[in-house]
Amino acid sequence: MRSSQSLGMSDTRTLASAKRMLRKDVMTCNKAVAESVKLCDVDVIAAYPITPQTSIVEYLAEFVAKKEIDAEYIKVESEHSALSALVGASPAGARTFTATSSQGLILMSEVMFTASGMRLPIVMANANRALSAPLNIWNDQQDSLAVRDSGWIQFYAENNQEALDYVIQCYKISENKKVMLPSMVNLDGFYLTHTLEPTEIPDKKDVKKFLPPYEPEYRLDPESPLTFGFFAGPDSYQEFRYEQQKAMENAERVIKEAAKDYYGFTGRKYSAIEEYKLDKKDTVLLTVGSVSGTVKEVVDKLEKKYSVGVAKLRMFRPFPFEEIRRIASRAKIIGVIEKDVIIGVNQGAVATEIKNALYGSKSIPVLSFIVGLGGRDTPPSTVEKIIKICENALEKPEKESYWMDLK
Amino acid sequence: MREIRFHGRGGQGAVTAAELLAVAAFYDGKYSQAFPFFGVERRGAPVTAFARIDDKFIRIRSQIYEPDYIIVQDASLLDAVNVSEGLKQNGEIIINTEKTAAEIRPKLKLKKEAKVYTVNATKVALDVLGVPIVNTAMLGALACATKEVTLDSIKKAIEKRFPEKLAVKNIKAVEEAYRQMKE
Amino acid sequence: MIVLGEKASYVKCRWKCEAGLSANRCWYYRQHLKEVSEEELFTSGHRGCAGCGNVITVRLVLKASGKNVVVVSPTGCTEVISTPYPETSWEVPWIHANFENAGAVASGISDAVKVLLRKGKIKSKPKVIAIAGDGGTVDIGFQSLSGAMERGHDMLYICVDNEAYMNTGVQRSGATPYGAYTTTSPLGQDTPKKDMPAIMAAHRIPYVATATISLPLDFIEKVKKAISIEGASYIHVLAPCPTGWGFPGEKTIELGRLAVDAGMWTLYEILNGEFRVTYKPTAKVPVKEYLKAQKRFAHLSEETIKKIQEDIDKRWAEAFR
Amino acid sequence: MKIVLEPGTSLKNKTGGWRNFKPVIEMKKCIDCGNCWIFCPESCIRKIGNKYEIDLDYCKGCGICANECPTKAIETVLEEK
Repeated sequence: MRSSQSLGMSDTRTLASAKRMLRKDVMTCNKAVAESVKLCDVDVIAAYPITPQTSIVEYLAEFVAKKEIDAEYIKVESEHSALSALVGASPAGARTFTATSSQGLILMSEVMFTASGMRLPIVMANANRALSAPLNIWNDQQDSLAVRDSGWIQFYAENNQEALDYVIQCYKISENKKVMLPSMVNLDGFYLTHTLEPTEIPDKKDVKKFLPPYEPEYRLDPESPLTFGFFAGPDSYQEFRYEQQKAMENAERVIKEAAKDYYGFTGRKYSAIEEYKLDKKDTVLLTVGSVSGTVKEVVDKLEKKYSVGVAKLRMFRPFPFEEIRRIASRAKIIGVIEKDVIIGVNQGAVATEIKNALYGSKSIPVLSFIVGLGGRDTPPSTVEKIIKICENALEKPEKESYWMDLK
Repeated sequence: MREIRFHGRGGQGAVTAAELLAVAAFYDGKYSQAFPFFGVERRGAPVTAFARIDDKFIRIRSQIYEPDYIIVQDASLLDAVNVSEGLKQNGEIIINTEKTAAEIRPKLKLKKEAKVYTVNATKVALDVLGVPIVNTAMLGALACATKEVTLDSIKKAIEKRFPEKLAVKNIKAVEEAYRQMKE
Repeated sequence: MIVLGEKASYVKCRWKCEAGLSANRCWYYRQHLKEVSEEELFTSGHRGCAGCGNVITVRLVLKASGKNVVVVSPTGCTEVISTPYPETSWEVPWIHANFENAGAVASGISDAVKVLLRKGKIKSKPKVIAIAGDGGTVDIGFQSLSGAMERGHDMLYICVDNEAYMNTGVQRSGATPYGAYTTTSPLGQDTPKKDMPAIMAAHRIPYVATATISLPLDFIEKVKKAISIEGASYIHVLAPCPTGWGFPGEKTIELGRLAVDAGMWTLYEILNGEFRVTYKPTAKVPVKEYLKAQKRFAHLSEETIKKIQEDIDKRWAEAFR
Repeated sequence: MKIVLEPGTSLKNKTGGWRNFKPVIEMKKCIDCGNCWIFCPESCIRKIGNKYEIDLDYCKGCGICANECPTKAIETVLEEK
């Protein structure tokens, strides 16, 4: 049985599509992201092109030029300025969007902390791509995981539909007065950004109802001349960070509420973790992003042979500690499949976070499988190997981390 | 699920062909997926693109290693790339060449169940489009050889993708290649 | 209002009073100063040094602009002294983000205002003014400023030039003049001051000007002019820093005047490509007088001073042809 | 904690305590030119009619006003401590 969350399910679609005509089309993820921005009544877009994000900004430029989006599109001279422009536009009262990837994200990273610290509900799409050096334009998730501590909400999409749906939900979440944190939607470079597949575009009216116009609590307004981005000394800085942490905790609840509302008009259900064939399984393969689909296929193929299911991590910030503990409580081993590595730790960032979540609760082995760095393909055969390693480790894990397909 | 791999050279529209195929399959009421494998190479270098067609949503995201169908947009690639690598036992390979299938087969290291089709798509393209861009013609050949997509849906996909004048010509190329394959 | 343009009385006024000839003898100067807004949009209680030239700059800018503005400041003295939580000295909307992005932040505000007005989400249109130090302008903020100017957002960028990184304790910047001591140019700056207004003019924006706080009417007039112009404009204002330059706080205004009179700093504007000197000193003061008034030049040899004077003579001849 | 600051709140910070010297205006010498007012970095010289008043709560005693006064109407004297 397939999960009700996964796309393409007739049972989930009938609910919504029976009621109204939904627009469905075949498109790349970059197009889907641009379409979602169009639905969100964005006021200011500032972006700089970078492979594999570029077609997002090309589509947006076209939409703005054709007046399909009534927004100002600032063609900035760098990613740093892209986010900086939004750090100006957002407190001026604008709903804002940017998109980037890899080096661009890292160049932005200074301003990412600023945007979160100033509590600006900026939304960004990041086309996950490896970091230099060596220079590489292909997919992995080292870029977004490197900015995991910047105070941004982070979602990871498995497919084009999820990317589109997340962008819309992100505005709802970020602009919630209890949250007021920026958020980013991560889409795997090429594996999603350049992949055409059927994607449903929600009805504009529904989105408008779901996402009312942005009404900031404070605005850069001569009528009420407030100071933004002030200087805070040792006697107050720590409190501002604490409030960001609280806001991130609030986000967990707000994310659930947004998902519920979103389900109401799309029939697509979102949760922090998508569970796929997890019931009474020894091995949990924990996945992030587009590789999840491949893993599910392999699990389908091998389900008679192995006791294995999939937990797809949809959001990394806030981190769903409770859900991880619940999943772990029913499993015997967790294999984390992720496209990044913390150099010096020899594990992925997600694996270390899972261990963090399990500290003090049920202790089961957590294995870190490092795959797909710099765009190396993760074929079903690699997933099969991972399942076998996990199965063997049920007795006694040999080691904690595995660099898969290392030449 | 059907998996299709396209081999071309940069600038010949292999990625567009994969995308058009996915769109056409969608118009046929199926689920589909198309994605490129981009190198840093520019115009002229060998390029690979992939497409998948299925009755349910396609979740797998890896490259295609064991295709059901292979499209070779340029026979000169045979010397540079092992185009038939991984082709399923009874898979089909469609090659743009003046030669006959029998003539070209020895160059391909194929299992004996595999089928080879040839079409002179370059000639079709030159006749109809005036330029040697064969991607749409090869789709016509694919539609004829495999019956995985309908000709109508390919035409619809082309109409959506190209400006009218160009669409008309490309549809002609598709039809012409389809007709030639039939013969 | 100060009358812009070529009115004889006004020209006479500027040529005499602002040269530092006694204000009590010039009726025009007093009249014009009376026309300057009394409203204080930058309040007392800030943490600037006694005699701070930056703060005088901010006050003059806000007196020229009035309330209907949004001010952006990058990291620097101005930001740090004016907004330590939970207090602020600003009576206008103000925002700080980072050190190097005032140009970009201002672009974002400017375009947000544009689109929100168009969509009817806001009613009035404030002018966006960036007030940045020389480090945040000629060095680390150069790229974002260049991008903003090139894109031509409706904004005014003001560089408050005190010729070094004063916020971190006097390190050299691209705006530090030749010969000046800073903690990172201990033997004296060995390169000429970056000609930032000329670089800005090369962006072909409608308005570029230089100014100094020591000639407030000239400065205020330029700010007003820049604000009235739709599009990107740039004003580079010399603001002496008693702490960084090494002179007593009461001499801040005097030093700015000396810089102009000695030809270290020329006041001009470039309006739609047309260059115009806005102020010619009545008498040329030897540069030595300017240099010797500051500790940062105390180490200069007679030979170096001569070299600086020669350089000035050349520029003077060009400027006041 | 609010993420914005209310305007003009630095008035709470009375910087007069920074001062070693304080300015004293000799009113009969004042010609109402406005120099002291326009140049004051503390925004603490106010016009009262055609006279000027220095708010010593904020004056840091920099002495610019005295230095720029064309009639030497302002004198700086040692602050009594």
